[in-house]
Amino acid sequence: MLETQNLSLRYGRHLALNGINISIAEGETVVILGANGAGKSSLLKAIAGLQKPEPGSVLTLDGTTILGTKPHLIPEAGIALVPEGRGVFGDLTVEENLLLGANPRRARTSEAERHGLIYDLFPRLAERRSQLVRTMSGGEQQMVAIGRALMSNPRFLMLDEPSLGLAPIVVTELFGALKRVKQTGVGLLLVEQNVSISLSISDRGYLMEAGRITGENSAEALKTDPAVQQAFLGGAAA
Amino acid sequence: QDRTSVKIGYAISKTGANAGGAGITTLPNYQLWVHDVNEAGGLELPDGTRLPIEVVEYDDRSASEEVVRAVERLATQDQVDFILPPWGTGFNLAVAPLFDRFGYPQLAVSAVTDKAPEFVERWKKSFWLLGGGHDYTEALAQILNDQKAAGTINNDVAVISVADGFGIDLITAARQSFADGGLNIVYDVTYPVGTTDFTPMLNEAAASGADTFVAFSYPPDTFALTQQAQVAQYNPKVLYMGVGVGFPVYQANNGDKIEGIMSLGGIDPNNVAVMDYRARHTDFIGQAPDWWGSVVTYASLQMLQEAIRRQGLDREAVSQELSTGTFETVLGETKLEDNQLRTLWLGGQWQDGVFVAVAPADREGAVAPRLPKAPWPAQ
Amino acid sequence: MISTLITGLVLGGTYALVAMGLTLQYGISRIMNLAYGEILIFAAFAAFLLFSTFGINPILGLGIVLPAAFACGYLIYGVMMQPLVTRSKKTGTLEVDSILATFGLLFVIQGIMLVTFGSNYTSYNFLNTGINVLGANVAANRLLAFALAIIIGATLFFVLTRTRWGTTIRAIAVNPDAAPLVGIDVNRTARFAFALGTMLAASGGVMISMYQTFNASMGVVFTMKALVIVIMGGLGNLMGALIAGLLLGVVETLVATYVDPGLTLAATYCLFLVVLLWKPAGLFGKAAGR
Amino acid sequence: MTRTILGLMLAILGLAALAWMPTQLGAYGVGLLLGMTGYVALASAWALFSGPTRYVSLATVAFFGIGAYTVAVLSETLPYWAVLLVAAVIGLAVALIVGLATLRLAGVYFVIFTFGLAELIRQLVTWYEVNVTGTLGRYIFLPITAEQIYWQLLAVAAGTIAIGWLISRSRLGLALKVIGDDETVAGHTGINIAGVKLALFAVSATIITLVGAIQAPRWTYVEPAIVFNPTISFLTLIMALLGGANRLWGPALGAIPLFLLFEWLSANFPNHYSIILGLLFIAIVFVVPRGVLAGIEDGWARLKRRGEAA
Amino acid sequence: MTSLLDIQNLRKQFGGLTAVNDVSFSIAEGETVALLGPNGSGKTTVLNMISGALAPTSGVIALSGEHIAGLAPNRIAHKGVARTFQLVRILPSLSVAENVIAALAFRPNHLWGRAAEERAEELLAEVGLGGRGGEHANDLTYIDQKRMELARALAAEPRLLLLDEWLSGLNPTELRTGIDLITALGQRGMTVLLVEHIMEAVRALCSRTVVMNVGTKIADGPTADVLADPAVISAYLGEGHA
Ligand SMILES: Nc1ncnc2c1ncn2[C@@H]1O[C@H](COP(=O)(O)OP(=O)(O)OP(=O)(O)O)[C@@H](O)[C@H]1O
Ligand SMILES: Nc1ncnc2c1ncn2[C@@H]1O[C@H](COP(=O)(O)OP(=O)(O)OP(=O)(O)O)[C@@H](O)[C@H]1O
Ligand SMILES: [Mg+2]
Ligand SMILES: [Mg+2]
Repeated sequence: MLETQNLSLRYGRHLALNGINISIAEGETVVILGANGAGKSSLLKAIAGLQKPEPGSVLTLDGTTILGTKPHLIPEAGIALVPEGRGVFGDLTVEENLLLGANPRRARTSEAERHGLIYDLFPRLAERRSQLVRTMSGGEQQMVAIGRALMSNPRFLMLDEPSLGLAPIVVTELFGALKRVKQTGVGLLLVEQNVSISLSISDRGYLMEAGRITGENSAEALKTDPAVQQAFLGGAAA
Repeated sequence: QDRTSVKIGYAISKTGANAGGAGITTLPNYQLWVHDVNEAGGLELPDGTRLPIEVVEYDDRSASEEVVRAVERLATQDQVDFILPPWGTGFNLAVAPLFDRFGYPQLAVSAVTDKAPEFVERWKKSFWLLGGGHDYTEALAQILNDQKAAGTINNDVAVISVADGFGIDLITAARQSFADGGLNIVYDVTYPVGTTDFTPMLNEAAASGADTFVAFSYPPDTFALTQQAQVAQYNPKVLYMGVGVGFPVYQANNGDKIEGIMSLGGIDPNNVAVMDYRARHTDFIGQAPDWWGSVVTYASLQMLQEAIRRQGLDREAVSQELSTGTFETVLGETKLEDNQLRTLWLGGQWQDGVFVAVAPADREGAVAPRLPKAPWPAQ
Repeated sequence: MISTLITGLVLGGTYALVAMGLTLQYGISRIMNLAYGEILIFAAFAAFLLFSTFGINPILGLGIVLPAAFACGYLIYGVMMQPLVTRSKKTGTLEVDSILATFGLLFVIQGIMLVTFGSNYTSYNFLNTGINVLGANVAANRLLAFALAIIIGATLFFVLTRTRWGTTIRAIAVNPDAAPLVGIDVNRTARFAFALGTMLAASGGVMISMYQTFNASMGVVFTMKALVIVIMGGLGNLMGALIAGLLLGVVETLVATYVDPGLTLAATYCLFLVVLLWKPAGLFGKAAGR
Repeated sequence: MTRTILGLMLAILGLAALAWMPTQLGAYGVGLLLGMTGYVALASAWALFSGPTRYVSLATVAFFGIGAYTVAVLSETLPYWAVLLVAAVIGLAVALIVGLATLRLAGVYFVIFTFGLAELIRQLVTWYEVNVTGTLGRYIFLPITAEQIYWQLLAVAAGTIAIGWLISRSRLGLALKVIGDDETVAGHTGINIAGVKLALFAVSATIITLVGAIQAPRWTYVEPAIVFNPTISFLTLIMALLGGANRLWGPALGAIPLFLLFEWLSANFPNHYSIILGLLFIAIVFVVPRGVLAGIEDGWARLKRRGEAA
Repeated sequence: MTSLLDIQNLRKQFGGLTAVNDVSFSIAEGETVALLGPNGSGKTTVLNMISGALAPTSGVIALSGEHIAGLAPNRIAHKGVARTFQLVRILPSLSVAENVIAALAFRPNHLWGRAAEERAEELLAEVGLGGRGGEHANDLTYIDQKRMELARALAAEPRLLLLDEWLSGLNPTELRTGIDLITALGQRGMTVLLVEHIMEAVRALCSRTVVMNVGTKIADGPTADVLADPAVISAYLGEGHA
């Protein structure tokens, strides 16, 4: 169980997160919906240890606090992040990026197996094993970022807008793949603008607005919630 | 007058590219001299009183702009009584107009230049004590011709020179002197400052068949040449190198392998004053002086000291005295001709651990050169 | 011709040895270390002192100097560089800051050396015996430096490109922000790389002290030579540094033998400039990018 | 508008005061002013190009040396003003060639390229002198006093800062900032990157050449090791960076205190100069992270805020 | 309708990889055309060649009949091509207004001083950043940076506007505003070539669509037809989207 209580984050004077309470159980998929600038990415970064929350915040994994853990130890604890803007190692090859993904000790045992899994998920990566990631297309880089995160054998995988810039067919495949990942018992925390498809694989969802959680419900309920319809699915979905 | 000391100032390269040279030939002698004088109660003035020396020293950081400004500072800000010259030909020239303008005598030691007569014309209070390139190369040509006549060596000479003021001055002079002496330069190249690998040049010199190898080199080059010539088993019958052969570290590093190596300078081993000076220097500084410029530097200071004793602190009078007077120094009786020191040892050779003077051969105290130089000991 | 080539390669070995540490420090820890040459000279003095005072020969001396250098590098990074690196996350001024700070460090180390060792030229003789390699007489000490360069170069290259650990080191060079995401402790790794670079600098210093005259003011010469080689080879690329170093050595020797020794340095700089004009990111560099 | 005029008048007044100063000072004072002004000019000229584009150049001494050497070669044959002109033209020509060649380089590759270039020029001049003219040192016996050199340098420094001011208000200034931020964007917004860089590099290099030419008569004796001393490049760079290369007065505000610091330290601590200087340097980097001028501005802003709050 | 952009047999090779392989298409004056294709099919590379960021290996790019292939980006910009970038590129040390002025000041009939400031403000208002010209570009949110980038592109008064996934990352509400903005541009007669993965936007904006796969063109025609093309479905859209 990954859980935050009263999690707040400040950039200078700007309070980007204001008392966030969320939780994800093992094997559960949770989506966070919110407008641009609502603080979704900030939340993921805070959990990944990349930003330091305000005093009084609580962040626990299976009941033990992981707040203040150095960011490089977070993957070791089983939490992986696919960040906004991908964060790949541009001057390294695909293969090397994946190798690095398995850098945390917990990932070493199942490394070879995962390699295969990822190449199955993204055959394009298998074709381009030794290409420098910097020279790949935007979508290809996104695949590398997700593949790398999966290499770390995470218990919880956080994805920040994974479908950004991906071709529709890849998005479909990706979410198919995420479904499979989910079935292996990994908890997914998803931030997506592509609301309909993300709700389709999620169990629950949170609504976020200006740094606060303003709603929480099952995915089924959210799909039909008029407020969500209005704000995120809009007439455009029709 | 309520004067309590004589202020003597100098700017010297304590850091930067020139520090290595200044730290051997110039600075230790300034320090030793000040120590000696103050030990004896100070500088003696014509009225017999003695005033201690107060030193004002600056680091010119091996930059000409700095040395120029430091001398200005000494003259106008600190208003020292006398200024000792910096190290190096270029720097001595850079400050010469200032010494002249502010009326200070300039006893330039670490400057080798054939233009000294011209400079004396231009700057009446400048003194040039280490001779010009021609002096040294003519002396060398003389030695080589003697050896050639004795059948020790052939007519061919291989010369390399460092592309810096010193090297160029000497190689230019050498071309002339050697040609005049009927010697044939078969290999003649100039290498840039900072060269560390001389193997190609040594190989070419060896291949040229010359019995004489001359390098107008700077200390790091001289050290490297010595090592690399051994590695290459290059054994010219005459091995003559530039600055550095007389440095204490040279002897320390190479032990008896230096036997027979020749260079500029040298001393008369029977001159007690020099040997005594060397002992005091070693004692006080913690290292021996070099065998060429050091003793001249010290002598120049003694001249200054004596001139002050005779004429007081009037710089005009002191300069006049330096120009015309005769002085007793560690070099023996010393008198300048046309503001230049002409009684110099122009060539020396390591013999039994002492760098003895071999040229000019007709000067009293000169030792006969031992040539050909023995090959490097087998490795 | 063969012997000229060999002489050149051996000379190049020295250059490569000197450059490899810098490529680690700059390429990986992103510290443009202007005090690099001073550290090298310091090690040279240390080797000299061990040899002349305690009679420890420089090769054994490596056993003392290298760990000490590693520790120094570790310390320097921790005390001086780490705060700058942390700060630069906000300001993005690491390059300028590291230039200015290491420029200060240069003076400090140089000053300490001047005070302790004086400004005199220092040199000693060790292993200065000729060894015949395919007809060329090569000094044993230089040959040793060459061998060391090749061994260090090859080992490090292998480690950096073929092992996970090496890949983590390169990863922090490529994208330090993303490194924590894969469990890399950026500070520790950068610090380690910097210390390793310092150690390589020291090994270069010890080797050079065996056959080259040095003094306290000479560090800059080595820093600049190393920078030229590092840049020519391609930033952060060990193989590049090795090959560029060897290349410069060979070119220098060829020019000295067949053209004019007066043009050796001109030739090396010329080669350097031409290489950059032809490949703006060095021989093995990835395409230009700032 | 009135502020501009006021500023202009203040600048002229200041300049007049500076020009008058030598009459009140001894030779050493003039020497100090001269050296300082020389570095103000060098650092400001350096920052003209390197500040906004972030192309850190170590070729300063190449141009400085070219200027000085031109004077050394021509001082006997041409009138002084013509020598300066020739020096400037040579500097400009070399800058254009170099500029064209280096346009593809970026970042540290450019830095070290320019360093290599300076060394190459020095080697070639040396080689030429040794092999062709057969001398190495040259003498400059020009009847120019330190005061005169100072005035010329003052004019150059003032001119440089004026050029910097004009550029910063012009489209060229904006173009430079854009290039410094992102060259790709610069190209796509229609900026002729090569042209802008080349123009600025040429202006900056020509000024540096002039500074070298003007300062040369101070040394009497000139040789490549003296006038192509890489320390000059490093000092210029450090001064500009320390003051803040991106601001009009930054380089000057870096050059003046640093120069005086050097002088004070070397006079008072000749033996521990290096250590103290180094430690000070490190301290400065830690205390004023973004350059002296930015530091002053920050402090000023804080004061003002406090004043407003009170 | 005359064609504004003509591309013939365009080709780009990166070492052994042919990223764009003999692509030809043209765009008429005033048209809004979509360029679609799977990730890595070469769309951005095509935009890069049109705007001059990359030189083609071979082929012809003509703007109103004038050949522009291989020209420097600034020359092409002056001929009336402006673009945005797949990953936004802002000028971080400049203010928002200056980011836009940068384009105004270097277009052929350039604006400077007062005039430029006023025009920049207008353009910023047009993209929804009215009154925010004084802020630091760095402080804008991602979406606002994208807006600013569009204003900068518009400032050049382009004849041809290239948008590389300009709408990606927007939530549905924002997407609608974005679509409206581009529609308005089209109605003013601007020619737009856009690369997008959001089919809604493509359907709403583009009368015509070109599809690439592995560097080659596989479809070109009215959007509705192209999106129903089995080849496009299997290569790009996937069955679910049909
Ligand atoms: N490093 C930072 N410094 C200052 N402010 C920041 C920083 N990162 C984010 N912010 C601000 O915090 C707020 C929340 O940003 P965040 O990136 O978390 O939003 P988001 O919901 O992920 O939006 P988007 O959908 O655009 O990615 C925004 O107003 C943003 O401007
Ligand atoms: N500089 C480069 N060097 C080598 N390969 C490159 C380079 N730039 C692009 N490529 C390759 O060319 C192909 C086309 O890339 P491009 O960026 O044009 O794709 P795209 O169609 O824009 O994809 P996406 O929708 O993912 O952005 C990709 O396979 C990419 O890896
Ligand atoms: Mg976000
Ligand atoms: Mg793309």
